[in-house]
Amino acid sequence: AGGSTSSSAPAAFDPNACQGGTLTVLNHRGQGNFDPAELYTSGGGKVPTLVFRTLTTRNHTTDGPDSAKVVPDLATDTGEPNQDATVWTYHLKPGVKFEDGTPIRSADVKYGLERSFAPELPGGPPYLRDWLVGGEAYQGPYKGGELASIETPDDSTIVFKLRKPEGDFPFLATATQFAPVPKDKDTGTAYQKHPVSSGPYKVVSNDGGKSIQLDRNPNWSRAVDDQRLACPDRIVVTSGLDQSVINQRLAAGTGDDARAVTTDTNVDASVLAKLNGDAALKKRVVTGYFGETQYLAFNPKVKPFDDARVRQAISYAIDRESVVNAVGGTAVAKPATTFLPDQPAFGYTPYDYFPAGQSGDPAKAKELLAQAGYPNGLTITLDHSTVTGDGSGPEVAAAVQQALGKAGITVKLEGTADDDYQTKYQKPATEPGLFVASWGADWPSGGPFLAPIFDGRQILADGGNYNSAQLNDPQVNAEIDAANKITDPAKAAQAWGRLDAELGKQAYTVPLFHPIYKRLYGTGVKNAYVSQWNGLYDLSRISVK
Amino acid sequence: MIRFLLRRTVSTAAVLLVMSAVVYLVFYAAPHDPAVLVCGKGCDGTRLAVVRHKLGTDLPVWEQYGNFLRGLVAGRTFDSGNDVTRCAAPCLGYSFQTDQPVLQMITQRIPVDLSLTLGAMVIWLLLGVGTGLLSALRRGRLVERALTTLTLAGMATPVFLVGLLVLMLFCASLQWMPFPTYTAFTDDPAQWAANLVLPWFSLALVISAAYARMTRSSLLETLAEDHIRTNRAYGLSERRIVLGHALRGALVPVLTMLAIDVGQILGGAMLTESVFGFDGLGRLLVTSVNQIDLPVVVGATLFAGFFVVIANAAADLLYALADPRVSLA
Amino acid sequence: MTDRQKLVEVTDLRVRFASESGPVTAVDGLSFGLGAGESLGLVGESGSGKSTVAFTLLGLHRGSGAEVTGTVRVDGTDVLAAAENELRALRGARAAMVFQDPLSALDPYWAIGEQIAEVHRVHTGSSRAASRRRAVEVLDRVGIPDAARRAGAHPHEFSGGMRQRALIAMALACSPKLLIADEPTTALDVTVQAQILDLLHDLRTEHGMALLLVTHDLGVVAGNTDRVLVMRDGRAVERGPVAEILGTPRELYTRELLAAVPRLDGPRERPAGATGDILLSVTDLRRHYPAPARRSAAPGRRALLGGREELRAVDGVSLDIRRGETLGVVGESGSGKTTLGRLLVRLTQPTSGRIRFEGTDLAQASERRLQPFRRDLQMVFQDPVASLNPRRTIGDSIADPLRARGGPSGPQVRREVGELLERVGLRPDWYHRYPHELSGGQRQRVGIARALAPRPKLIVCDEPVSALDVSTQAQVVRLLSDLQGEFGLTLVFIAHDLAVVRQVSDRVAVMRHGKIVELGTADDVYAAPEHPYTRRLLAAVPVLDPAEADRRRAARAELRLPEKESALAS
Amino acid sequence: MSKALTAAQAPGTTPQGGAGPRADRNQVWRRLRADRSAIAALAVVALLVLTAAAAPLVAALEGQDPTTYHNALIDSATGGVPIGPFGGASAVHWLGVEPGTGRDVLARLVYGAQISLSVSLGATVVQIALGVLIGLAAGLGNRLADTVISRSMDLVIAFPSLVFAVALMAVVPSGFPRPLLLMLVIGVLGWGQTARIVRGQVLTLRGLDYVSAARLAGSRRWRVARREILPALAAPVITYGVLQLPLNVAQEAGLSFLGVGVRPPTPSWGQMLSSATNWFQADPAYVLLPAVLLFVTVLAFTVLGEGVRTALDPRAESRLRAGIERRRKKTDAQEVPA
Ligand SMILES: Nc1ncnc2c1ncn2[C@@H]1O[C@H](COP(=O)(O)OP(=O)(O)OP(=O)(O)O)[C@@H](O)[C@H]1O
Ligand SMILES: Nc1ncnc2c1ncn2[C@@H]1O[C@H](COP(=O)(O)OP(=O)(O)OP(=O)(O)O)[C@@H](O)[C@H]1O
Ligand SMILES: [Mg+2]
Ligand SMILES: [Mg+2]
Repeated sequence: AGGSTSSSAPAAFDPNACQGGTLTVLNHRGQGNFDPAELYTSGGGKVPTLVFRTLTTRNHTTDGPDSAKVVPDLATDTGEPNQDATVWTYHLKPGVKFEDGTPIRSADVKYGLERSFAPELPGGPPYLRDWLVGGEAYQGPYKGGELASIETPDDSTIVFKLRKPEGDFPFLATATQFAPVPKDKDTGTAYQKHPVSSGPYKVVSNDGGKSIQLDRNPNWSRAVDDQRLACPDRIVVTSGLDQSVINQRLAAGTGDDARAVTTDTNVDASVLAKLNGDAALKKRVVTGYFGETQYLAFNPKVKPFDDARVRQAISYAIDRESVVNAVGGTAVAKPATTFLPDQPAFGYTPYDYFPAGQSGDPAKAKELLAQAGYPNGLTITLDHSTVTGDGSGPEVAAAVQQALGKAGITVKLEGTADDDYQTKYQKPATEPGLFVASWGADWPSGGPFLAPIFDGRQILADGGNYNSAQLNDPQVNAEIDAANKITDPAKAAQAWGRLDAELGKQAYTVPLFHPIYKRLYGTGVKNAYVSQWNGLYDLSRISVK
Repeated sequence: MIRFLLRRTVSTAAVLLVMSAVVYLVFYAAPHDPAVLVCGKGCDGTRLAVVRHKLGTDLPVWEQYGNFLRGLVAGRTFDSGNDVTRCAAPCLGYSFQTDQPVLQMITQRIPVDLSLTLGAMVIWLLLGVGTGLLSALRRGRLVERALTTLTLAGMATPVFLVGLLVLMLFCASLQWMPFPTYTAFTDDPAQWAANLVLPWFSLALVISAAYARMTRSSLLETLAEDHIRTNRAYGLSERRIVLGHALRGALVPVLTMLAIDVGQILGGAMLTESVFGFDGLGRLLVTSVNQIDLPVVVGATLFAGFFVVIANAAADLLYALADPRVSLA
Repeated sequence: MTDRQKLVEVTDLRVRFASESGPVTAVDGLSFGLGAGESLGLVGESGSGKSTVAFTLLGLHRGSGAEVTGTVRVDGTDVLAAAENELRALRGARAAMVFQDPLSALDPYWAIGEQIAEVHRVHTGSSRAASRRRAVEVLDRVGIPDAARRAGAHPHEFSGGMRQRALIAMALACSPKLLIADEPTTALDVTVQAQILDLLHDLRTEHGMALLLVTHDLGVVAGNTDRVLVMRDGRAVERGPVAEILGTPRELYTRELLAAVPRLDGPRERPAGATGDILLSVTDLRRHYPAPARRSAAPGRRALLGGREELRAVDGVSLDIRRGETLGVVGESGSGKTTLGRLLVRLTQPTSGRIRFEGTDLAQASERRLQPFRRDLQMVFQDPVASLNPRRTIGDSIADPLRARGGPSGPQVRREVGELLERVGLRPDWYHRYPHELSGGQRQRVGIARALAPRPKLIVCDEPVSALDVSTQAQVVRLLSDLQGEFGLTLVFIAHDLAVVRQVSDRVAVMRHGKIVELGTADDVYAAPEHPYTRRLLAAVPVLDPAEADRRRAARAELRLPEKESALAS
Repeated sequence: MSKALTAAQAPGTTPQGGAGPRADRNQVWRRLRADRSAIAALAVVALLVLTAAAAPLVAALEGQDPTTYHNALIDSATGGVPIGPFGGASAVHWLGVEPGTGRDVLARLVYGAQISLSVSLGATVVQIALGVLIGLAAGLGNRLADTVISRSMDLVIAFPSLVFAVALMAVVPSGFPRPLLLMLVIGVLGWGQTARIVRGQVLTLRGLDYVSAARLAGSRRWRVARREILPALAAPVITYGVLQLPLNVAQEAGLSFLGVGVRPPTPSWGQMLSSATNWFQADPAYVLLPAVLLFVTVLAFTVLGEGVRTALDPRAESRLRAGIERRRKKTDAQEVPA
């Protein structure tokens, strides 16, 4: 494990002499629940990956396009599929241990997975329930016994039987649900207070995810883990901080803040303004991309959005420059015309069917509206969250409102508190006609990006629905199935890209922008390079010595 | 005295009871379903039902409230998967969203607000009463004008702005002190104080103006009392009159105000806590309201209300102690 | 200057205040002197400038924006010119002042002994302990029993008389040469007033202090001063030895003043007792209040349980009131007179007992059931200021009962009000005047007009004249008795001034501690009081004849001796 | 409660205690006029109100409106900071433009004044109206009513209102006009203190002789309340109301900070202040302007309040000169809040 000599990493970094010190993570949002069954993270997460090892993981060791690739973690390889990718087999590496020294067995991985089916431990991604045979009915180990479709023929082998072909299974196996959990240590919902570590750090204290302290796990070693360096002796996560305060603390870098990073806060104007004059500061800012799209979602079940011309008119009228400015400018957001993020791993295929230019094409929009029977404009409602700074908030909504106004569309804004907002738009019965939404990649592939949004079989009536267009097109469904079968990521990417370009014509969404991650780190932080999987420096590789 | 305490206890209980009922009602009336959020992506009907059951939101509102009340007196048990959690007698409920007993979440945060309140109180009393004293006696002098303007500016500026301003000024620009992070008093008293200085001052600045005004008008009122005239007629110096005789009477109404303020801040100074990133009751309240974590909302509201009610009772008690004419009835 | 310099020398004193309606000349060229050990009474009607003079002697006008000219010399200090600290050395040490209202003149937060000790320490610089000893000493001197212990009490734990004594003790603390007493007894009832005046007298004769006694009550000066100065509108009207002024006044004004003073031996307005059937009859009437919440009336009442005990404001009163008669009610302050009066007209609900009015028991009647009886039972309130809404015209206030009665139209009401105003001696076109535009006596007339408006059967007059000047007092008393004849009214006349009650009443009830201790015809009660308390009350009434006053003082001293304790505690 | 004292009171004295001084309008106005700082404050308040009312005019004068984005005037690369000194102030945009959007600051300030002033004034009116009504009911009702109402006052005072407001906002249908809602929420959650003051006053007033006299005259309870008690409450209530106002402005800002203020694109000072928190360093002008305006408003209302209080109470200043003053009667009913 050499790590790359990335441009942002100081040349003198020596992985063998990097150990020691305390790394502070200054965050705005809390980590939330720390149960591997309940976490919803991409690639094992930023902090969780320090505690939970999974069958596979994202490539931690580099910062190029390779960092968007899956690599083995607990397993010896990224998985052996059968012919049609419905059966996946993994073997555990020898010598892997829990924090208490007991060896990790395939049964522990199976148990961890089974736990994630328990409704008592909700919150994890839905794929397993959808993919595994019997998954949709299984109620977890507490009430439902064992899940037959996960087999553990021996202590180091684990076999998954899927309902349908899923070429992306190795990606899914990076999720924390694939972390081993020793059955005799499971305390149900209380497990999150002290999950048993399989990674380089163990949880010493965890205050409801608000502040977490991790110390080195003595039963972990680099000998059995080629992905993580685990340089600091201790990692302290402090959350609940004001975002401008985080930036100021990182920029000032006094005391412990010199050895601090953030995993959730972009630089703001006060830092950006200083960058050009301050080379040293500029060096401490890293830029990355996470596969994410902010967009306007239409619900064609609501008039007038059933009319494609109205949707197109809005697409033409949109002023992406204003939207980008509203969320922090070109440094942190890139105008988007495609639904898929503009990275090869997703199968990015450029298109712009309703060219709005930089600041919208109100004339064209008016023309379309007139065709649709609204020569005098119309009044619509745009729903948004009331949380500022996360791209779905009032600032974006107001920018959209302003732009559409030029095209004769009067927009009434309807803000809802964040959680209520999600509840509202994730339920077909309450879903608004037009709202600000965002979708982030569960892993860098087109599948988890397009399927939840456009797969007709993923329309969920009771909530948690993301198919906001409520599109159930057999042809689209079939194309999704076909792409899912492909186990070669490169080929799969092409298929997804094609599908996205096709769907784009329907104007079910108006892509607004792809966020750019621009993060500051403390003066005493070394080896901070950016992963293309999650757009961020990797805590398991950072050194503070 | 005993009667007073008894009566106060009963009325406090009644107030808190109604308060919790109101919170339940308001949250019940709101169109949100925490289960959907907890359940996450791709949650189907049956799973949702289980989650609702776990959160206890599947019950009608009066049953939820009844369970809550029963828990208060008799304790409750919660099923947490393969474990059963017992929540002992004054059970304020259990937050399934954070998997913690509500009481514990609250008691953990009380030291923060206690520290915040006590220190800030000292400062705002000094600043407020001092300014009030000066403006009653030395009207128009430079110091008085400066202090009055300062306190008024404090009052006019929302605390989140004051807080951020001092942070940017003292921690970022001047770098006179590190950014505050809460340190428990028991861990390191010096650090505790150092970290709290800025929050104390921001909070105090916002509050002092009211005290300045109250002290001033109350002092003027007292100075016009007949017994002050007696003091003058007996040759006491002005200093002695003000400090020895007038101020004491003047501060009695300030006491009532103090009680309400202290009670309210003890129950959570959400804006100050937000700005300084302190985990107190106020933030707990805001977070839980946003997450619709009803047990926590109810618990935190009750505590906040409890502090105010108790502080009020304390004020009456102090009132009786401070003013020999008043007896508790 | 002569070799024997006067203690107080005031020459051509003029004091002007700026007020909203232009400058007010409160004192207008007044000159007088006072030698060591002498005593001077300053009398005059309200607003004549008495207090202003007293205040200027100690330079207390400073900072009030008053414009003062002339010279004021007190024990060698030129008060008007002296520096602040020079004045402070005078105040309280060589010249001390006793104020009128003993409750508000003492700091409620400080123990009484401490307040006195502070004054002593400030002026003598003695030690804390020594000052405290001195405080106890002077408290003892003014007759506070168990002074060492009671020095630790707070003002509210003292009765009115005791507080006034404490104030005098404070004045004595530094053995001043001059004592200025500004209406030292106005707030007290007769028995206590007599005690205080006796005390002042004793102190003066013992210590040779000079005394400046300010009062509007001519009876008070009679027994307590050598000389009298009568003031009016800031000027001296007449001055001379007390016996001369009170005996053979030269000035018309002084004569008027004297004539208006009600006397125990003066003519009675109602020579014959009227008889009629029983109009109102109360039986075993009680009104209890849940303990003295704030001001405990007597010391040591703050029990651990916050005063479980009840305050029996009216404690088992039985009484018949006959149609057409005037029933006088006398008694010391706090004896329950007002409460009884309010019970009779059912402004207050009795705790128990019966109130039969023309055959109906009103004791527990609801407000609605009372409605038809409201007009029959009226009340004239003690305080003419507080009994009129300052924000409404007097006509409006008087019209209230007429309007509530329903029926009459606007002009009709207006006319009736006009008639009533006229009847009480006011001008009918004053309908639109506000209370503040009237004098005290005029306001009291408005109160009477309002009580008359609904043509009541019974009017309870609660101390209708005690807030008024003697001259106004006489007018109002006469008015009431005229009206009684004219309207066939029944009156309950409450007062603490025995002379006034005697003047107007057919029968008199003497109240004490919520009970009626004596009830009889006015002649009987005044001529041959049965109850010792009644006797004490009568003995305490100040008289205008200085010689008689001395005699009475001696009699009081005798009467008091065995009862000293209890009298002080009340 | 209050008991008529026996002692003589000289006629001509102003009535004291609960009765309060006679609030003759001309007299009050005359006294207020004599108070130079109060007049200055009044002028400022008038100016503010006028400017708010004439917001469209002011904006038109400048040639701007509060909602148009000017992307060309901000530097997108550095987060949307206005180009040019002092927040991009220019002859076109007199007070510069808003960072992130380029909207005109002056236009937003004057339009924001509309919301901020009307919300805070409206909320104050609601608070006072509720407080007076409820306080009256408590003070005049029977023991039971008083107890129940007093406890609800405790309740309202004890409620963490800011958070409760957040929750309440979610319950109310979205069609409801936001400024009105804000006004109601702040008002409805804030009447406790006023009610408590009013109740205390009423308890004092209730014992006054002139109120008793009105009862004897056969007036019904409501009439007594309206004619005898309400007018006497005017002075303390007006005084308290004026002091409450700035607090309500701050409350609106607090709600904006918590994300439940006015809806975009409507500007309010609170909204501007809370969005300004991120621009301390990058664009200080943007923070300064609403803050200064808020300060001026609060200062003006405070000074005005002080002036009104003094003007309503002729004793206030003269009492300072404690020298010669008539013996005052004090109704000893300083209510201890139970
Ligand atoms: N501080 C003041 N400002 C304005 N006028 C005043 C002031 N003090 C007293 N006066 C006026 O001066 C006159 C004399 O007042 P003073 O108090 O000396 O009368 P008094 O004889 O003591 O009356 P009373 O018997 O009522 O006490 C009155 O007209 C009064 O209104
Ligand atoms: N509303 C009340 N609540 C409690 N105590 C009261 C109330 N009204 C009167 N009292 C008490 O009842 C007692 C009798 O009072 P009341 O006013 O009837 O006496 P009074 O004889 O009229 O005295 P005064 O001569 O001073 O007017 C006093 O001790 C008084 O404090
Ligand atoms: Mg006087
Ligand atoms: Mg009385």
